[in-house]
Amino acid sequence: AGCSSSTSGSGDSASSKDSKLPAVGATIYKFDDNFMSYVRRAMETSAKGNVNLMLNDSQNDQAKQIEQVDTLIAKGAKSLAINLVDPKAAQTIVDKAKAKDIPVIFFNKEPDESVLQGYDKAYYVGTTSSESGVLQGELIAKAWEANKDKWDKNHDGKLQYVLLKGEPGHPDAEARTKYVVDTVKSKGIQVEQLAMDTAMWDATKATEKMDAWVSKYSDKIEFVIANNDGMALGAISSLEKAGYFSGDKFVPVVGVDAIPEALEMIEKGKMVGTVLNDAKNQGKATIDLATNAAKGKDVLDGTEWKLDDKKAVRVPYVEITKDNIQVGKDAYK
Amino acid sequence: MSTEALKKSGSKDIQKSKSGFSKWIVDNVIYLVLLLLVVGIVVASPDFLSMTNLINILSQASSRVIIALGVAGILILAGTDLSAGRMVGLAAVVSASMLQASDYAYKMYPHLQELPLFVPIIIAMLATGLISAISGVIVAKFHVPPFIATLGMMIVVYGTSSIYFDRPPYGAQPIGGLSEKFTTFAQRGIKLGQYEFPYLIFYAIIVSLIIWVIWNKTQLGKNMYAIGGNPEAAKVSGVNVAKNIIIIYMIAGLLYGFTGVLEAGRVGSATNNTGNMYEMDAIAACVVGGVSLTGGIGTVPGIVTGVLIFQVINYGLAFLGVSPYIQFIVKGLIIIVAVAFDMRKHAKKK
Amino acid sequence: MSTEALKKSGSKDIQKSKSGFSKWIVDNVIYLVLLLLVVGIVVASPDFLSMTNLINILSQASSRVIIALGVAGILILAGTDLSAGRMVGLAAVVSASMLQASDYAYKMYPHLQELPLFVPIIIAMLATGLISAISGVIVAKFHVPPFIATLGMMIVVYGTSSIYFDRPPYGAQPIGGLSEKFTTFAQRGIKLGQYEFPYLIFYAIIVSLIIWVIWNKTQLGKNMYAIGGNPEAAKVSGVNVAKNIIIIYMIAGLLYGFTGVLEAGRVGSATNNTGNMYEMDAIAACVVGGVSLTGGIGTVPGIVTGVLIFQVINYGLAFLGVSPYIQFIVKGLIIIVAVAFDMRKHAKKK
Amino acid sequence: MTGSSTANLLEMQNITKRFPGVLALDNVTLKVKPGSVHALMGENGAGKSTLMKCLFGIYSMDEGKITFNGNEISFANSKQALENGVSMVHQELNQVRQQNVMDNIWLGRYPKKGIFVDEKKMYEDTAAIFKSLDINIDPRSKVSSLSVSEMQMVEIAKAVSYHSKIIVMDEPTSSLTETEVNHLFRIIKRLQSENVAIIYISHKMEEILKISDEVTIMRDGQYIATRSAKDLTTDEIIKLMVGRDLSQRFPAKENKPGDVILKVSDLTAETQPSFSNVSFELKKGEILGIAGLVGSKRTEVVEALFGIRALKSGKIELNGREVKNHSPQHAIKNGFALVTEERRSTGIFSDLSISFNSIISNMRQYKTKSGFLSNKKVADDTQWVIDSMKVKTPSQKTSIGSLSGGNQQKVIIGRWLLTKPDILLLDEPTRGIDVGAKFEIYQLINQLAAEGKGIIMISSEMPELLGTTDRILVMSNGKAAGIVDTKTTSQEEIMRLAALY
Ligand SMILES: Nc1ncnc2c1ncn2[C@@H]1O[C@H](COP(=O)(O)OP(=O)(O)OP(=O)(O)O)[C@@H](O)[C@H]1O
Ligand SMILES: Nc1ncnc2c1ncn2[C@@H]1O[C@H](COP(=O)(O)OP(=O)(O)OP(=O)(O)O)[C@@H](O)[C@H]1O
Ligand SMILES: OC[C@H]1O[C@@H](O)[C@H](O)[C@@H](O)[C@H]1O
Ligand SMILES: [Mg+2]
Ligand SMILES: [Mg+2]
Repeated sequence: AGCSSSTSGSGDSASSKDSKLPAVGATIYKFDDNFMSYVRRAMETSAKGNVNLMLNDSQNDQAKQIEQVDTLIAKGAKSLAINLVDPKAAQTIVDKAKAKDIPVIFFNKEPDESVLQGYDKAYYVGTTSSESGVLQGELIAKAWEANKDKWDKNHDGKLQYVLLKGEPGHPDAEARTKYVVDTVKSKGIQVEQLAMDTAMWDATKATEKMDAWVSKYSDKIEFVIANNDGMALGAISSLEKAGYFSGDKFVPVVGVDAIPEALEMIEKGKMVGTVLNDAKNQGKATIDLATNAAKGKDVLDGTEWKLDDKKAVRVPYVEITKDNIQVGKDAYK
Repeated sequence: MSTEALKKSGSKDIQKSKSGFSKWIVDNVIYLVLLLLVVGIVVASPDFLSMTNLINILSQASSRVIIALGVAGILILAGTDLSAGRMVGLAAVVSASMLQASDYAYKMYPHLQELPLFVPIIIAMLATGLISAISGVIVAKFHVPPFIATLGMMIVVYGTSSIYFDRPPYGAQPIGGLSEKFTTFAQRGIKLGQYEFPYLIFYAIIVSLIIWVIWNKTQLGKNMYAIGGNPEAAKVSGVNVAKNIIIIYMIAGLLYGFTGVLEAGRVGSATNNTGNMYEMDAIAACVVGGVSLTGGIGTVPGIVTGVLIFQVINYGLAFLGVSPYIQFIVKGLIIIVAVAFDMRKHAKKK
Repeated sequence: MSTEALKKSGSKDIQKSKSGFSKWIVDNVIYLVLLLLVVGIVVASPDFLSMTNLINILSQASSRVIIALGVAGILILAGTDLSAGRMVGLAAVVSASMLQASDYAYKMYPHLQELPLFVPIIIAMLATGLISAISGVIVAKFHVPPFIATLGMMIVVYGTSSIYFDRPPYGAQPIGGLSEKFTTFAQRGIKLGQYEFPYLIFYAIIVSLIIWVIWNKTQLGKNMYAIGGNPEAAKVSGVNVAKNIIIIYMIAGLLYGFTGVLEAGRVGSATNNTGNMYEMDAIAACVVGGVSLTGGIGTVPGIVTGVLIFQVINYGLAFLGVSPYIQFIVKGLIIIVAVAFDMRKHAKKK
Repeated sequence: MTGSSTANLLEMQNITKRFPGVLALDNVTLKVKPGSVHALMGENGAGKSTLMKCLFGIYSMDEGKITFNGNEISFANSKQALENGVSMVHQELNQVRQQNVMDNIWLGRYPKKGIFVDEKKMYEDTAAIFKSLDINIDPRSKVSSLSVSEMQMVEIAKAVSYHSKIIVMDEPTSSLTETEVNHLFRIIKRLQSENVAIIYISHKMEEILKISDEVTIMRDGQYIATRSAKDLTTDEIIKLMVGRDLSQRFPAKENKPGDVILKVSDLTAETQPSFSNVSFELKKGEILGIAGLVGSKRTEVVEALFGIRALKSGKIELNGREVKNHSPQHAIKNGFALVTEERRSTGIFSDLSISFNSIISNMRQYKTKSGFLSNKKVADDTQWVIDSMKVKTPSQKTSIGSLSGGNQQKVIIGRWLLTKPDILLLDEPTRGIDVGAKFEIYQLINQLAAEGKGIIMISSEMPELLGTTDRILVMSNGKAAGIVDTKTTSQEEIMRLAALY
């Protein structure tokens, strides 16, 4: 079964045959990122028959991505679809594209506005990094208000939380960490941070940090906030070991990404909620714009997408709880 | 000079026992380091001293002990293994994909029956055992330096497990929804009074014992030390150097495979990034535990202690709530200082 | 066999020239590997053969050559350096933070005047030079194995650059908005006809020349080879082993610093993750380029070729449009095979 | 120790040096006159090298006083020693093999032109030194391409090139041939005429008596005596060294060669230049010596017999049956054993215990039915090696690297005897070993031959070959120049054959 993926893993082998089609050069910041793998799939689906999509894996290394852009330009890409590793590096890519008059569609990670304004053929498709934090915060606030009497174990009216952070310096990790707490506070809920530590997006590391926190704070922990679902799952596995989620021992856990495993946990009541990034539409919009650009048409030509004043097509995040779990599941259809 | 002359010397006994004791200290400094670390953390936070923390640390150390023992065999051969972490990832992905609960909605093999636990475990271990044996062949027969052979293998294995992992219908999603017998195997334990001692700890103890026996009581073990100590001499002494190297790599691969299975089960899911960089921690723990990177030297208790030192640092700093960045700095410094002390045992007295 | 005996042998000239040629091939197999790779890619895709691709490959190889030459000095000492990548990151963050355009909105130092280009470059290089010299002291004076000393340093440096990077007013944000003179320095080049040859290439050439001179024409260089080849011999011949080790580490640090500056400028931004794992590629390129991990052996042209081989593989596979996961597998295999061929030069024929 | 102390160039007084668990030097005294050759003698492990390393700044002594040239000194490192007129030829070859000859000679003191090393001066100076010493080696050739004896000569030239007032030579002749030894002696005489003092360490009695003015003898880390060489005989030296009489150098032969067990015909190595068309026979209970100049490929012949070196053609018959040893494992199975020439690089496992070093070739014997090794059998066999080889060691667990060379060699021989070989190949088995140990090893060889084993022994020491063997195969430039009967041959005949091709 593994073999079939070698072609579907990259739209590229198809590309060499379709060399009459206009070429779109694309970079994904990290190929096996669980969310980006969906965006990629949506891109491949949309690209089929329309453009020759050349996909690259930037392996979470901005320098590598810059080099891939050079390669794509050398290979004659008519437009670029760039999922930045590091959003501040957008200018360098724009400079390269501008020199050859190639349009650039940034997607998923947003460059500074000034960069988009500085090149008439630069656009953005995606969300705002902060939005996932905001939505996660709203989700927490709603759930807390509804269950305060049970969940505020020490009845001090304050929400005592531990936070599992992604890789320090990663724009998503930074934004989520900041906005989730800000949002909860902005809803008038008092919070107290018991512990925060990085688990580098990694479930195993999350389990181990959680082991230590459970041992140290035990029932003082009233909420577990994770920058992504992977770490949330890791935390759950530690909590289960400590006897949570059986009987009436419970602590609410939230994540971001809405990966299938997390949906399952939400259904089982072991997770309170997560935030879905709409992969399908991000991928589709990216290819729609890039295709038009490659063909020299107006980027919105024949599509229903709209640009906001920042030359961006916004694909919203959706918060997922047990109530709208089907929305999450549909994303994997 | 000789022992005779020593016997002649008057105050020989005192001298001997004194140098004996200080030598003992110097030779066993890593155990002291471990002790000091624990004492340091306890002083900073007295509630560190609890059974729960002890169990946590031991169980976290367990899978690391197993991978470290695999890596250690190769280090003792004067080799190295950069592919260990990626092998763990491969085994994690393979075993998890075959051990998803039958009612889980996002199964990688939707039509796969639930298999007996041991089948996927064996498959995963055979896969990594075989791949690692190939590394061994590359090292032993084609004389590629282990650094390069295993670096190349690391990249190949990562590519392979990514292809296995990232494919329709669900793409690069963590492989979760593991069957209960799997999570029980890796997450549960033996209840003794109010505490549950995870099976993991027992797996680690059993593996350590087996490896101890192999290293100390079998021809393979002796040959391993001989090859690591002086490969030319080993060859002349009639050791089949290539064969033994390949077997040691294969054993390492089996251990990586087992580690991968445990990691998937322990965390409850697996991705192609599971195990990434574990080899670095494993090698470092081995060196802290007294394994010589130039080969020929290393003991099971030393390695276990090395792993424990790392785990006490990791767990202790998180427990103390040290800020993440400072954790990095402190951890780096402790490693250097611990080994600097340990090095005094090799310091040639001038 | 002694030279006398050789002189005695009758058909010496023919024999010599014959074995001379095949020996030449064997000794220079890496250059052939490079050639073969290029030929292979060209056969697969004839339009690979273009000036643009050549320039791209050379400029991509440039900063990698510089870090590789730093690492290589330490490898020749029979050491290793795992901290190189994190040092690159530190220098990138430090230099970028001091070279943001004066009108950029999110400056780390809002009130900092625009500095002359060389000031931040020097500061960044001094920082990494100093830190690397400390690694050298730990290795030379405290006899900590280089693997551990630099592993510890890698972690410490990452913590340090994270602290530097992640702070008010903007927190852990990539440092962007670099001043134009900085990006010009790292991104522009010399126009010759229709092509622009990036300055990067010239920096790499200049650094290579300087290092070549140091290694081959100065006492420091000869001492480096001697210490790597036989530290005891160096010591009893009156070489100040510790001092020379520390200087070589310091030079490596300066080169990492320069690489970091170039990376920041080339990418147009820097984060604490810049340079992560660069040391692995650098060490691998050195080994492919003929540097011996057991010390004492390595040449500048070999290392440059090693880096080029890696870059041709990376660029070529991407250019051919090989699927990313398959790229890993192919890359891993090429590394192993290339080195396996190269190893025949050391194969003792018996 | 008469004569005013001012006449001495070097005085080392009451030197004591301890290593963990070992008192290596116990109150040792050494006085050396300017322009004299002062021999330092003692059994393996007597402390000769340690004493010299204390002088040279490699070790720091625990107690004692060193006066050199009228000043009290204590060198902190070798650099200071070299700068102050003391240089040393080390017992273990200390060279950077990857570099060339002149890089090695000037290591630590390269001539400079500005900031660069002055390669031209380096070449010329090296060439000049070699010329003055009559050494014929290209200063630009890589050390790794030199023969062991050439490396040794380079080391000697290097020591001379410091223009020191005193040169320590720690077993400089261990891998030199007769002619090269004479060459070295000419160099020493010249240095002496320039008022340079030499401290000369060697186990070769003839050399000592021939070259030295005074002899200091050590035993077990202690100073025994200093005598004028004129007043000494070999027997007296031996007596002082071992503390008892050792009336003859070679034990009486008791072996009786029987039928042919090994027949070697027309052996030619695969990779040339090497040996070609070598034929000989070995009888049961016979000791067959192999003589030849260094580089005459004696080592390669025994390596080929043992399966380490590939053959192009030829036939090896054991007890009338052809055997093909493709690897040491095959060879061992067929009853061969090889004690290699380079103990450090192909013999010992330096960090590992004596026990480990004893049993490594014989592992199969210790497997119990369960497949594990039997501790008891291992311990018994180790003890057998220690007892029957008379290995001086504190325990079975001691690492072999901390034993003296002679004791290491005994363990290696013991290792091979445990495999109960029919054919024992010995390559320079007594190199660097003191008289007492040598005698024991000769006895052993004799006894093994008497038990019916076939023994082949390569040696560069003519008296040894003449004193122990039954017949001698003389190699010359890769060819068998002839086989002589030990009882009827002479040194001259062997020399003539060795130079035949
Ligand atoms: N670095 C060391 N550490 C521990 N013991 C040592 C060390 N160097 C020497 N010894 C011990 O000191 C004693 C004297 O050794 P030394 O090498 O000086 O003997 P030697 O007279 O030179 O012998 P040989 O003739 O074999 O060279 C021996 O018992 C040896 O094992
Ligand atoms: N072609 C060669 N290149 C480099 N070194 C060599 C070469 N041939 C021989 N040597 C080395 O020179 C030394 C002499 O060995 P060789 O086998 O030629 O002569 P030998 O008569 O066996 O010497 P010995 O008397 O020392 O046993 C050995 O250490 C060997 O490794
Ligand atoms: O960089 C890796 C991270 O990227 C985030 O966008 C995602 O939410 C995380 O789950 C993790 O994959
Ligand atoms: Mg509360
Ligand atoms: Mg000695």
